[in-house]
Amino acid sequence: MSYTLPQLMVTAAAREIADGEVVFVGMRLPLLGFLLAKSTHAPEAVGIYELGIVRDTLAPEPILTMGDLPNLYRARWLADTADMMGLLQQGRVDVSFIGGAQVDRFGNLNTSYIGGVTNVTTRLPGSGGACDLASLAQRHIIIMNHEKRRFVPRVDYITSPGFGAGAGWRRKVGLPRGGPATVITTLGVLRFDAQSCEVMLVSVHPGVSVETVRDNTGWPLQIADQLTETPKPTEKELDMLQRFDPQQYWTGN
Amino acid sequence: MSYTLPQLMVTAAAREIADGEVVFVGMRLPLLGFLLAKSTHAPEAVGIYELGIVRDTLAPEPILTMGDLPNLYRARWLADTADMMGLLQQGRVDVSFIGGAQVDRFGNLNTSYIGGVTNVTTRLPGSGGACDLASLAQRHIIIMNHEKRRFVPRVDYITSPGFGAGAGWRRKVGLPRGGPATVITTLGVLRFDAQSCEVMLVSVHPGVSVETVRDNTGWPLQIADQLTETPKPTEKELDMLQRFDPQQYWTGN
Amino acid sequence: MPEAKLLPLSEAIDRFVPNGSSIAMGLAQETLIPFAAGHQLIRQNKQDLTLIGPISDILFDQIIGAGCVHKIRAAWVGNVITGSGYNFRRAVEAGTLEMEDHSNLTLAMALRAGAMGVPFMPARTALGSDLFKTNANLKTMNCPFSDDTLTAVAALKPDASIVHLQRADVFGNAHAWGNLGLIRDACLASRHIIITAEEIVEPDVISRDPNRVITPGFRVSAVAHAPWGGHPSPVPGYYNRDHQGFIDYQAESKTQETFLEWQRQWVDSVHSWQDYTKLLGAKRMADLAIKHHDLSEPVDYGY
Amino acid sequence: MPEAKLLPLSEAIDRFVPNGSSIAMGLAQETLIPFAAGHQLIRQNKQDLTLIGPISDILFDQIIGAGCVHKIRAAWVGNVITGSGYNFRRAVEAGTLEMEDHSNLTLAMALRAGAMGVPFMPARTALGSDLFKTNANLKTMNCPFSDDTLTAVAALKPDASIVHLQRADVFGNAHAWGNLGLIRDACLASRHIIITAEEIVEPDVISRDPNRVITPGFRVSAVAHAPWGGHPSPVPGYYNRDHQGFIDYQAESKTQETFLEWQRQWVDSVHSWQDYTKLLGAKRMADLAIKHHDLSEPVDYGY
Repeated sequence: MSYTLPQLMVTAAAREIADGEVVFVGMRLPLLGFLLAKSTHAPEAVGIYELGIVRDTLAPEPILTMGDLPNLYRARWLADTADMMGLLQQGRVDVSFIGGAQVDRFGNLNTSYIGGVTNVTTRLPGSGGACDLASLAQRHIIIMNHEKRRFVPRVDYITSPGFGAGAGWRRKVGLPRGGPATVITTLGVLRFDAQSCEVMLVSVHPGVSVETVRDNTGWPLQIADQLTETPKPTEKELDMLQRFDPQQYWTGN
Repeated sequence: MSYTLPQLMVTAAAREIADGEVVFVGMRLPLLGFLLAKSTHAPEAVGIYELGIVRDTLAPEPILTMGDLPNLYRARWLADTADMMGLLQQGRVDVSFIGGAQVDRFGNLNTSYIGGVTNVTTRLPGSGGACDLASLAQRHIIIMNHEKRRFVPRVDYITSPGFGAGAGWRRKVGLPRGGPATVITTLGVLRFDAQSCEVMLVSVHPGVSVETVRDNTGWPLQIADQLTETPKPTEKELDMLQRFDPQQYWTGN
Repeated sequence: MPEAKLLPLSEAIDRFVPNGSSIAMGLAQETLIPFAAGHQLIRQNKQDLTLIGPISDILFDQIIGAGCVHKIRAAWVGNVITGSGYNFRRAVEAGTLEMEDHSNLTLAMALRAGAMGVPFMPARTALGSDLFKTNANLKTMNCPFSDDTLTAVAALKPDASIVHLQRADVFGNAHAWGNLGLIRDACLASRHIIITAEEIVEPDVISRDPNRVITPGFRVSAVAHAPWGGHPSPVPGYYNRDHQGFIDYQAESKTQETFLEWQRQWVDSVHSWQDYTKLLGAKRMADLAIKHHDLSEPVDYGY
Repeated sequence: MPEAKLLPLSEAIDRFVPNGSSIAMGLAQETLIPFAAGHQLIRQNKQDLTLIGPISDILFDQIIGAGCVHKIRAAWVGNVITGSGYNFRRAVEAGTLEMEDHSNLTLAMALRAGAMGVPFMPARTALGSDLFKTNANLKTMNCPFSDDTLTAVAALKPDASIVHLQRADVFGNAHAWGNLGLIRDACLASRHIIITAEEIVEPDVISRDPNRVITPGFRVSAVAHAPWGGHPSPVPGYYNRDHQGFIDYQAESKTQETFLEWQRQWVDSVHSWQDYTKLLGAKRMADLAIKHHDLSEPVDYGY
């Protein structure tokens, strides 16, 4: 069964969603991850979209982004962004997804300023809702490319707080809950150590070596004792993804 | 032309509304006052009702209270109480109306606790939106029975702030604007001195003497230099009132 | 498929409103007041309730009179067209009812804070008033930017919001229209949401207009079918306000004795919505019916 | 009769958006983006604008590229399906654009504070983040009740909100449906509200459904008729998202030179909505049209 790297990543993202969970769905791959989870192991998951949509059924046609009209059709609720943010801020969102351009060992994300605000080398689009999801969901999942320039010891700017400077930091700054649970990259899957809050590699994608992952990480990466291989997408999962992204706009190679 | 005392009071209330003003309409007599103003000299007045209604046309049938369905029919906007309160808190309401059970020389109103909170002799319904209207409208009009037990030197409890202890008080406590402009009673009309913020009699209703007003006021009441007689309702005004309150539920004797 | 949540009203109240609950009701002030659900609280002889609402018209007075209430957090309790609520007066004057006085704005902000998941909301109202005397959930504060004096209103998170609406499906998705008062924020702020509805409809009647949905269905605990469940308050699209019901209640609640008689007739002897409509009678219902219909223009949610 | 507010788009922008204005746009994030009105700002060569919005998709990038913008107060500026907004990048990296970074939640609360008439709103987001570095309108504070650390967000009161909606009457009463983003609070917070609408309809089409009204008409300054005024963003009930328009724009905005070519073709040479639809062409419009209609069930506002 052949599959693409984005298909593998979307499949890994989908598996992070348990049935019945309330999911704050982001743009791009997470959008597909939610649809895949809904159509496989998590049919009762509820999706919240920051632009003001709650839906618990699949859209009737493939969508490229959350504002596409099929995603509004027979939604459970169309309302204000503030309403969605209220549900999030109350703690009623179990899991959310965020993309990142730069991440560090404590899961802090930068999607704003490479080089920092006083010495901007690259301006990225910014937070959108990412800072809110990272601050307020019960847990959040990060999806990004695994490259050394992106996996840095300390991000240049914290757009979306992870565990900050490590254990106890979130409570100290006043964040009410949450934190990153998983980082799904182009090379593997990483999770956070419950004590140190540092990220560690827990699975490598098929055909990727631990050395490759280490070489593409800007600090000495911790490796889990029980390192596994990321499960490949099943035939059913690939079928579904083909239906959700027929042009492979998001899931092509 | 015969008229009732409530008809005279409603007419006086209506005359407090200038054309084009935004009016936060209360319950009972003010509801009729707004309708009367709309149908006579203030056709462009806009009415805001705290339960979530904005309308700038008359209801198609007589209404007894603002939640009656004819008052919702073809309203300009049906929304949340918070939306109405936002308009009020922003300062976009020119004038509002409040009924009172107890008032003092600085226009403070008590509609909560006769006797105060620790020694309650009579529990009244409370603020509703009255405290908000008195706090936040550009000006507010008070409508009430003129009796000595109601016109007291100092109210037992401030439900709706007037000028507090006198000049400068509203600013001192942090209220952003406003204050009572007029008190329409069963005996006359009173306004507030711009310097001292104390209420004074500016007109007596036809057939009422200044002495009667003084006797029914619990402090030495100031009398305006140019005391007038409250204008009687015109035939047109009475006609209109008859249409708005055909059973004379509110405007009977 | 999501879980069906349609329950008989008695079971919905039994399961989701234990003694000691704090309940938000009467949130649209004069319209859509959940009288049927409130009467069910009385019928089940709930104890130690805290009632939360802006202006509940006479519903709170009834539940107080029946001895179910420990505390009120409200802006106004009475009878909109006749004035005082006599049970409320008696209870406060006797010192048996704990009172937290609000204005409509402070109560709206308390529930909005709950809905938004923040511990308080700022307001510019009530400064200099005596509302602070009975309400520890109001404090003055200074704005961190302008240093203006403000009223901080603590978040209110009711155990349940009970709302009467026009139509719902069995999964908890529901439409409401008319003035909405504090309904939306109260539902979002509450742990449980109990809906009583004039009609139970096919799910697509709701899902074909998601902007009219009052609160997300996944947050709803129970839906009960309750035709005339808002009477004597008006329900847009269904019936007008029964003014006579409110006028009669003034005399009916004047003394504890007359109130108990009212309770016997209108609550204790009623065991279903069918009983209630029988008591109302066909003529009264016909008088209150909508006579001048005015339908909204459809909108298209297609793709 | 209230005053008629229907104006040609050019006159509406001319009268209510002077140079130096702060303008909220793109408030529903991906849908209902007022592209026609934004292009009119470019056509009139407005200067020193402050643009306010959560996620404006590519509209902000276009107005920045045309040299109209002094400052951005936003959560995200880019191209939703291709990533970066190149004009935005160039301007920030060159240091010619002042930036106030928000999250969607902080921007929503800034506008809600404006709408509610309070100087700030509290939130629990962004604590520990670097948003505070470019945003003096965020401060940490302690809750007056719980002592929790919170983010205080200062009120934002735009000079104007420009919103593209489905239908309006000539008096400024308008319906919107679909996801509503920050539209409602932004309109209430703004000094002026400028509406562009797919259709101008008879007043009763609006007044027969007052719950669907987006903001009170008395607050609206101007209404302009602008069919396809949201293209390439989707407008529920009218047309789908034109993905190709966003994909094409990536290449069209890659350099300053290609952008100016885009501007010449899509903005400068367009003088009316008729010009714009001619440029789009019948086939493209047919492709984007709604094909699967799904109408809402009417509700009754009678009495």
